[in-house]
Amino acid sequence: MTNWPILSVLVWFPCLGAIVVLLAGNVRPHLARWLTLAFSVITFALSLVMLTQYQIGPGGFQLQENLRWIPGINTSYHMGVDGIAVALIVLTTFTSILVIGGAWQVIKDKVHQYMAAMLVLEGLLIGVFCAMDALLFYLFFEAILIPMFFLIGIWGGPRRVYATLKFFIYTFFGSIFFLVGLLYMYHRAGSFDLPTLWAFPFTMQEQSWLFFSFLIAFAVKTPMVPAHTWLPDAHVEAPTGGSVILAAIMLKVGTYGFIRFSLPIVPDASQHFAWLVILLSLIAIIYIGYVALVQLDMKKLVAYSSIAHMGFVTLGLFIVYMLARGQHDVQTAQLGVQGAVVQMISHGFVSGALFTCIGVMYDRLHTREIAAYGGLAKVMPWFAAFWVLFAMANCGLPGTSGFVGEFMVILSAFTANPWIALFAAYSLIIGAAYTLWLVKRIVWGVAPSQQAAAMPPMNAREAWVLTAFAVAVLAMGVYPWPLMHLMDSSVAQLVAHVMVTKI
Amino acid sequence: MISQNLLIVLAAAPLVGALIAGLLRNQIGRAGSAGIAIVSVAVSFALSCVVFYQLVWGAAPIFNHNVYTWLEVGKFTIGIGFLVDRLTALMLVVVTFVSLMVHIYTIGYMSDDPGFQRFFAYIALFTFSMLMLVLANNFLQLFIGWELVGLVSYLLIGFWFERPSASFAALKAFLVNRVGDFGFILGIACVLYAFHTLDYSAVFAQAPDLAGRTIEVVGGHPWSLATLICLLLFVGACGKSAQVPLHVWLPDSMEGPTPISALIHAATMVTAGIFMVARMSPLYEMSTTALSVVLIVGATTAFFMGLVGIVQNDIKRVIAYSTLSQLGYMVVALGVSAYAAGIFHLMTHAFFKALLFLGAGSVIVAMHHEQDMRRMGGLRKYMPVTWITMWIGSLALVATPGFSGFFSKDQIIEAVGASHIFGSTYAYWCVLLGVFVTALYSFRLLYMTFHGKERFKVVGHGHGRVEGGPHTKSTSDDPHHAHNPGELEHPPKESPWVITVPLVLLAIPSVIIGWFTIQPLLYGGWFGSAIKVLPGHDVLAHMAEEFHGTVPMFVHSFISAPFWIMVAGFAVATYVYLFNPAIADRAARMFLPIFRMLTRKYWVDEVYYNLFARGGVKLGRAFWKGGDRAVLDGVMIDGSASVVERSSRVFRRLQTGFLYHYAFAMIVGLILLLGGLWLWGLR
Amino acid sequence: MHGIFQMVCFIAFAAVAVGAALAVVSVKNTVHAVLALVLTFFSTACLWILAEAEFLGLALVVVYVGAVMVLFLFVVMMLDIDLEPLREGFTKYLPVGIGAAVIMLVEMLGIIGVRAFNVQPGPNPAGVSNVEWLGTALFTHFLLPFEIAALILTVGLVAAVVLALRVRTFSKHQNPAAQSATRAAGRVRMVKMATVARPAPTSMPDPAEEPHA
Amino acid sequence: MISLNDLLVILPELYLTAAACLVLLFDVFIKDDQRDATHWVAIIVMLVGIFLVIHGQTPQTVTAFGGMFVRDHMAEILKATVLIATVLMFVMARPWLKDRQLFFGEFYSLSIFSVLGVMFLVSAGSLITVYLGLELFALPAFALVALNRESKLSSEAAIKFFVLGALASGLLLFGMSLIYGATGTLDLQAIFAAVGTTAHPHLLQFGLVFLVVGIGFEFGAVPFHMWLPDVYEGAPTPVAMYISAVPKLAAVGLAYRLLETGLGPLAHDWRMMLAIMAALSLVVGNVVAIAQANLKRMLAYSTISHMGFVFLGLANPTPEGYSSALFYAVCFALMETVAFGVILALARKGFECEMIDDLKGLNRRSPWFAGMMAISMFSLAGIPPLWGFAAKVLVLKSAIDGGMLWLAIVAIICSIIGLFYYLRVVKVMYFDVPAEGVEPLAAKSDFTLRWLLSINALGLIAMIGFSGVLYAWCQAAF
Amino acid sequence: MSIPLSWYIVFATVLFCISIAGIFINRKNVIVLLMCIELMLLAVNTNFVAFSRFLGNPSGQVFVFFILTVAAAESAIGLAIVVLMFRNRRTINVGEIDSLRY
Repeated sequence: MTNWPILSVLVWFPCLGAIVVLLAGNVRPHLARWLTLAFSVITFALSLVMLTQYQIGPGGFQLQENLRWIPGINTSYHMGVDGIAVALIVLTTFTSILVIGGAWQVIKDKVHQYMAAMLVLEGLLIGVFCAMDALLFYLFFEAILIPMFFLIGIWGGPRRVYATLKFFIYTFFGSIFFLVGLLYMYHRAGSFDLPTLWAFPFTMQEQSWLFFSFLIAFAVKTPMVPAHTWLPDAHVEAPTGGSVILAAIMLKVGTYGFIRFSLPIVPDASQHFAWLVILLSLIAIIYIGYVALVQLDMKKLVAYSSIAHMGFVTLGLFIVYMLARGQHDVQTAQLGVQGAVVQMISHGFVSGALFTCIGVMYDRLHTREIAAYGGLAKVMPWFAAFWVLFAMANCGLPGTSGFVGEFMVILSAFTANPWIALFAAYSLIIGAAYTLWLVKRIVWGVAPSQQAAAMPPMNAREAWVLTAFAVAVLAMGVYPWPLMHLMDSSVAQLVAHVMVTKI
Repeated sequence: MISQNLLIVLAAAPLVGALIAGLLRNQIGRAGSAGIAIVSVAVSFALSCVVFYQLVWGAAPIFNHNVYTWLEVGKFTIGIGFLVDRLTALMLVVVTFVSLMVHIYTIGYMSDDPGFQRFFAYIALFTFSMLMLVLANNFLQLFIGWELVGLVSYLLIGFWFERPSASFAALKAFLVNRVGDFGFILGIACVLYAFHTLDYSAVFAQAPDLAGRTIEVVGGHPWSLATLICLLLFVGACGKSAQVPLHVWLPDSMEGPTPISALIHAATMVTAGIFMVARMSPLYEMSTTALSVVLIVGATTAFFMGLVGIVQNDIKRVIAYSTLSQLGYMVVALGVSAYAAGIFHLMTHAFFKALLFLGAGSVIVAMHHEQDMRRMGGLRKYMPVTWITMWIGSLALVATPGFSGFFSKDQIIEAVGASHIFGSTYAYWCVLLGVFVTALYSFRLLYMTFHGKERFKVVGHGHGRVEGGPHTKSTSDDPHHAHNPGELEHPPKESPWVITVPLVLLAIPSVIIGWFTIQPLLYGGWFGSAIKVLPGHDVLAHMAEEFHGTVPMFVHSFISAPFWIMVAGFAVATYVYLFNPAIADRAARMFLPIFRMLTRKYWVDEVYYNLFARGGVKLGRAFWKGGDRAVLDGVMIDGSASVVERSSRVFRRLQTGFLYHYAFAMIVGLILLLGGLWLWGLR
Repeated sequence: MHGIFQMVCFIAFAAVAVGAALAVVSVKNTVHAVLALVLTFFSTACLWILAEAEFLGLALVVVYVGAVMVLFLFVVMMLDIDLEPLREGFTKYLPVGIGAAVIMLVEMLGIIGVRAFNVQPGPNPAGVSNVEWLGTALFTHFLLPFEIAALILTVGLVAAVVLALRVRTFSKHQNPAAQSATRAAGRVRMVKMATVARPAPTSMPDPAEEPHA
Repeated sequence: MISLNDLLVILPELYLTAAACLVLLFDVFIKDDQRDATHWVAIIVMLVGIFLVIHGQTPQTVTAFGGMFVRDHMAEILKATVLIATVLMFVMARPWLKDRQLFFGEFYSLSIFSVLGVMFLVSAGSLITVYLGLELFALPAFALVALNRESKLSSEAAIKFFVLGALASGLLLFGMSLIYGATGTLDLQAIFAAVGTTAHPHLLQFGLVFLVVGIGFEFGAVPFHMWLPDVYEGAPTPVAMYISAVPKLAAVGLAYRLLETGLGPLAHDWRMMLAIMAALSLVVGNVVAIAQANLKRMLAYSTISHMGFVFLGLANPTPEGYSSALFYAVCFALMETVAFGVILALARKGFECEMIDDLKGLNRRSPWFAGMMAISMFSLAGIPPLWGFAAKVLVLKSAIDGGMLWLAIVAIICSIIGLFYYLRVVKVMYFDVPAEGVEPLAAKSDFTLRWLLSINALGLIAMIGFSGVLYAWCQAAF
Repeated sequence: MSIPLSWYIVFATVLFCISIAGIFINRKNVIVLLMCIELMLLAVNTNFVAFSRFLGNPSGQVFVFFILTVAAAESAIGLAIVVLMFRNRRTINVGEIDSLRY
């Protein structure tokens, strides 16, 4: 163990980088790019250092930092990570590098601002995963909106203003109720410190209200049906990098919130209303699957598929009660939670990769219409190979990361209730249908136009970014054990905590 | 003792081959790709033989170890590992052998296709996937292999991706397979529920405990857990082995290059379902209901899909329907607990059906990628090797006594006859009539292709052959395809050695393998613990009492019903298709409804397409436009925003700009506060 | 007897004051309104004196009637106001206004509970005149407010001067920057005159006739 | 009897009184083209005032002049903030005033007098000092609003402000008279003591309503808010900036002095009234702001809604509630200075950067100022990690602690609505391109303005980290 | 027996209500508004005087003294603003002062 506050460094180093990049100014875009890359690579290296410092065996929250922040309301700058957070932080730093690489020459206007926004976003996202104080969590949770708002609004597509306002207000709508919930908890427990709140015995009625305040916030962020309509718009209008970050990491913030708040703080209400979340998750899987099927815009399609995939995460998290409490099957409950977390990480890679792919295509033809493309396999064979790989990962093919989480969740869902598993497993069909139909239309067949037939091949930068994604996707699919091992004790502790009723 | 490293090399060699052939395809060139793929598969084949030898004659114990941990949750782990028993070993040999043959054959078949290297990468990858499936020692790995072979199948069916029909067929195949996998994964989940483990050995050890265990899926109706598991798993088998009602993808999969049809859609992948059920025999034995379902589905497929084969004109489709029908036979065998018979038929079928497909491929190459049998005829004089090997394959297929197919299929029919479980009578009639049907379409194919008049013209442009089949719509701008169907640029000729050698090599086992394998496989308890049959179901044990060796069986067959039915089929086919083709048309007209039903494949495709594909799209559009756009976005999001905006426009009017209104507002506020105080607040 | 006389006086002055106050808000002519206000002040001053607040009563007359009201009159007369349109809408809103006023009155009287204050005045501080009484308080206890009030008066002075002074004698300056920033185009419009009469005037404007921008 | 000690207690006020007169006189002897000297003198005067206020702070409450004047921690915080806000206004106003030939010395002296009024007001220990402080604040403010004598809007705003302000102070006075009648004293602490024993509780409650109305007016809470948008729009921008920041701080002091120090035992009554006003302010302010095209007017409605938030804190009559309200008011004042500072910085001769559409494409032309404005907008909207967030959390917390969960929910729903217009400003600056033919505006590079504005804006970010310190101060004040 | 306090209070209240009604009934000119304000202050002062008298406490009357002072300053500023407005707009009609609205 070292004494230096590595988590704070992880959070604030990118933010510092953002300032440096901003100072680099608009006149030297290349300097801004390289600086940003350097900062993000160093951040990634730092996150690996953190990974090594994290001791897997004991689990729990490690590398804690605790500084007084607003003593008047008992809130502090309390950071700490468990296995789940470590995994998500590494995902964040890794993806950030790829996003920055992906935007290298694509962003031509106000490069320094774009890069700064990305770095700030990275820092804030890491902050979300580190926070062990409810208010601090909320601070990062909300602050994410600002850089994202600019990313979509400045560098986005034609309807970017509508999309970004919708995104901002929608998510703000959700989280503000969360804030009230937090304040209410403080009112009762007298602290914002998460460990205190985890231990605090809220009554059932309180838990119910708190549960819904959490649910609104995280359901919007995740997003769950019916609070999902901001996502397709935001994705469609966002620049590639924005989409990638949004899909790969920001959505996880919502489900991470479930893990940190809903499950441990209000376990009894969560148990009581688990049916609701499960129902919404299943609706997300099936309803959204059908909606994704008929999209004409690639990004929209992938965005909808993200919603469906996040349905697995919420499903995996909330069947834990049926298993752990209903059937006292801790093992399978852990399987479900573990599956949900794995799905979060996997979806980060897969959706990030898919959006990167779409970005590569968009840079060439400047349209996201599915109908404008075709015959990629002939025009850009290597790129098509990546496409197929990520598409397969998206529909959960074994050997890719997309499979692992879904598999675990379905498995544990069956034990909870076969019908849940039945509907969840329907994603095998509908997910394959929309993904592969997309692949059929754009990868196979022939190019529909001269321009589509003359798209230049991938350049080295694109190839590297996609390769990195591909390696991640495959590595996680072939050998997911290290990841699971990393999170296992934390998940076990979570499930153990969840099993104990508070009332 | 089987070494783990040996197994790793065995399994991984094709993967390495695939990766090299695929990723370095431009660096190592066509020859390099083909070479590396073939070498890698050859290594696998050799090692498979070693394993087979060690296990069968070397008295090596069953190998069951994990290579690495794949999943860890608490104390619950699932690994990637190998289970090698005799069932595995047999499958290994069959798979790698057929695969090797197909690899070699491919050199000739795909010789001038631009996707040559890609093709090798795919088939090597397929071999790897199939080996993973076969070698699995747990359900997870089984499922991984199961889906991976599906992936490669998808890629290969859509190999000629510029053809719309190919990419459509690929999509269809994958989706239908996914329906099967849907059931399969639920079955695995159910296994986990029942046993808290996914390890074969642990599950099978606990399998007897299943008896009497129930699960309440629908409230108040306890279902037998064993039945549920078996049926769910069987859904997967239906998908992969193309059993009714999930058979629709297999005929369409003929859009892929012919070697693929031989390797994947005849010999190996489609038999994965059979293998799986055989592997799960300890579970299936626990549920008679499930076995009945398996039996009925298999019998239905065996007969009715065979019927469709009679009216097909595409040479590959005929064989495809034949495959469906033969898979039905295997499933029937499983249904009557004659797992060994199923596996036996799987093996023989692998050889002769691969042979038939490769033969058909040879014909297609010769016909410049013409597949319609109505434009063939009289080919025997152009390509004798193909002609003879095709005959051998067909004879094996129709169960001519002495050929490999005879031993396997005859035993299945007998086993069905011996069985007494629910549906066995229906199944018996199906398999029996199926023999007639098989003979009919098999000989029809031979006659239409190799005998009779030549129904093609040689025009002779002098151009080389190009990639893509005749119904390539997308490449119609290509001048090579400008000529009419049925016209060839130069006369057909026998295929090169890389094609004929595999034909010959496959023809040999097609003829002889039954002679010396039936005894051990079916009656010798050869599979040992790999296949478990409850004494009550054990029809093979029953039959064993009447089995006195291959020669008596051969002799006896000439007085058995299947033989004469086959002969009848042969006679009808010979008369109709060789001597009096007009009768066929007349019959078609006479039984028009039936004929149409068969040509339209019982309208299953149409129903599925309209119900699921179009219906799904319609449903999706309704959800999207009605749900997301109208209700959620339109009413709730934009609606509330516009309400706020409108009320903003109304409320701002309160600020009239007149001082007296401002003062009045203040006074009204004062009055209201005073009134409120007066009404509620006074103490 | 003395008390009854006081009561009669109170009622009389109060009635005059209220009547005059009503006149202030209702008469048409502003000058009349100012005069009515003067009357109100007078009557009220008398009421204050009845309450033995002699100093304030007199101060009211001196300060208000003498100074403030004169200021009002001065302004009213200085501003040459057209009276006619000012009456518009008066009767239209009258019921609303009266209604609100009456409701307020009822509420106020209702809540205060007038009967509760049917009390008699306490004794005057013995031997101290109202002025002395007031003065002592003002310059001892209320010294700080007194100073603040002085500040307020200063502010009133300064503010009134700043606002109302028409021409700041000491601010008759030119802005050289503004002067040098002017350009000819802003001042002079060059118009090109046709030297010969055109045979057919067209509706199309001659671009040359466009002002230089 | 007064002693030297009394004078020491009011030293900052005493100093500022002298300084105001000094500035007034100084300006008389200054030539027009040397008016910058007045500017700098005024700023120095204010800085010294800040020093005196902060340096002279005492841990315990000190009274002077027989309880007329109270110097406590709350007063010190408010005074310091008011002075800081005024310094900011002075600095940011100069270019604007110069461009419009409004660069008078009286601007400074009147402002200082007004500030002085606020200082007396927040330190008031008696109804008389409350009233006089209020008037000393208000009268110069009326004049300042009318400062631009050629402007029709300016004089219209002034007359509205004046009439309504006078009406409000009349109502306040009426309430004071009733309270005096009920308790027999003007001293706030004495009133507090007398509330329990009074023979006329109804009179007291009745007076309370009038006081609340007066307070509501000072805050600009609905329905006593009508003056606010018109004054913001009509007043010269620096004055609007002053009006947006200073009276709110004064009002917090006013409310605390009258309601808590004086009528604390009636908290049950007045907190409901404040809550109702808070709810109305939140709804009306946020909803109406959406439809505004004028930036200053939009800020006015946003101010109304923010006053609702301050009431959220006040409606919980505990030290926590007051401290959160104080915190909010301080924070709000410093957020408003940024918003108005950018407006001032962007205005040029003959061009007021008043309409929201004037900001179109600001990020292209002047990214730094766009950034400042964005910070202030996000802060006003209460988005972390900006200071406004901390303030919002604190008031919401105290509302919930005070058992007014419903009010907190109204507040958050309204803040969602409020997000629309804050984001619209950001959207216009960052996502829109200027209309064809519109002359692009570039921020003028007045050195002090630019730097002070930057410090102010960046402070909004930095303060989230130091919220604990400030909140501790605010807590210590009650 | 002397004049009871309640009479003064009623009188002051009536005066107060008249003045307030005057403010918002008035559609005439701004000066009348200023006069109404003076009227209102008069009512307040009456209250203070009466209470002071009946409580025997000088503070109320001192307050009145200050109110009178302030009111004078206030009307000076008010009238200055009115004059200013008249110069700018040539009208002091309250019904015409609505440039700032909505």
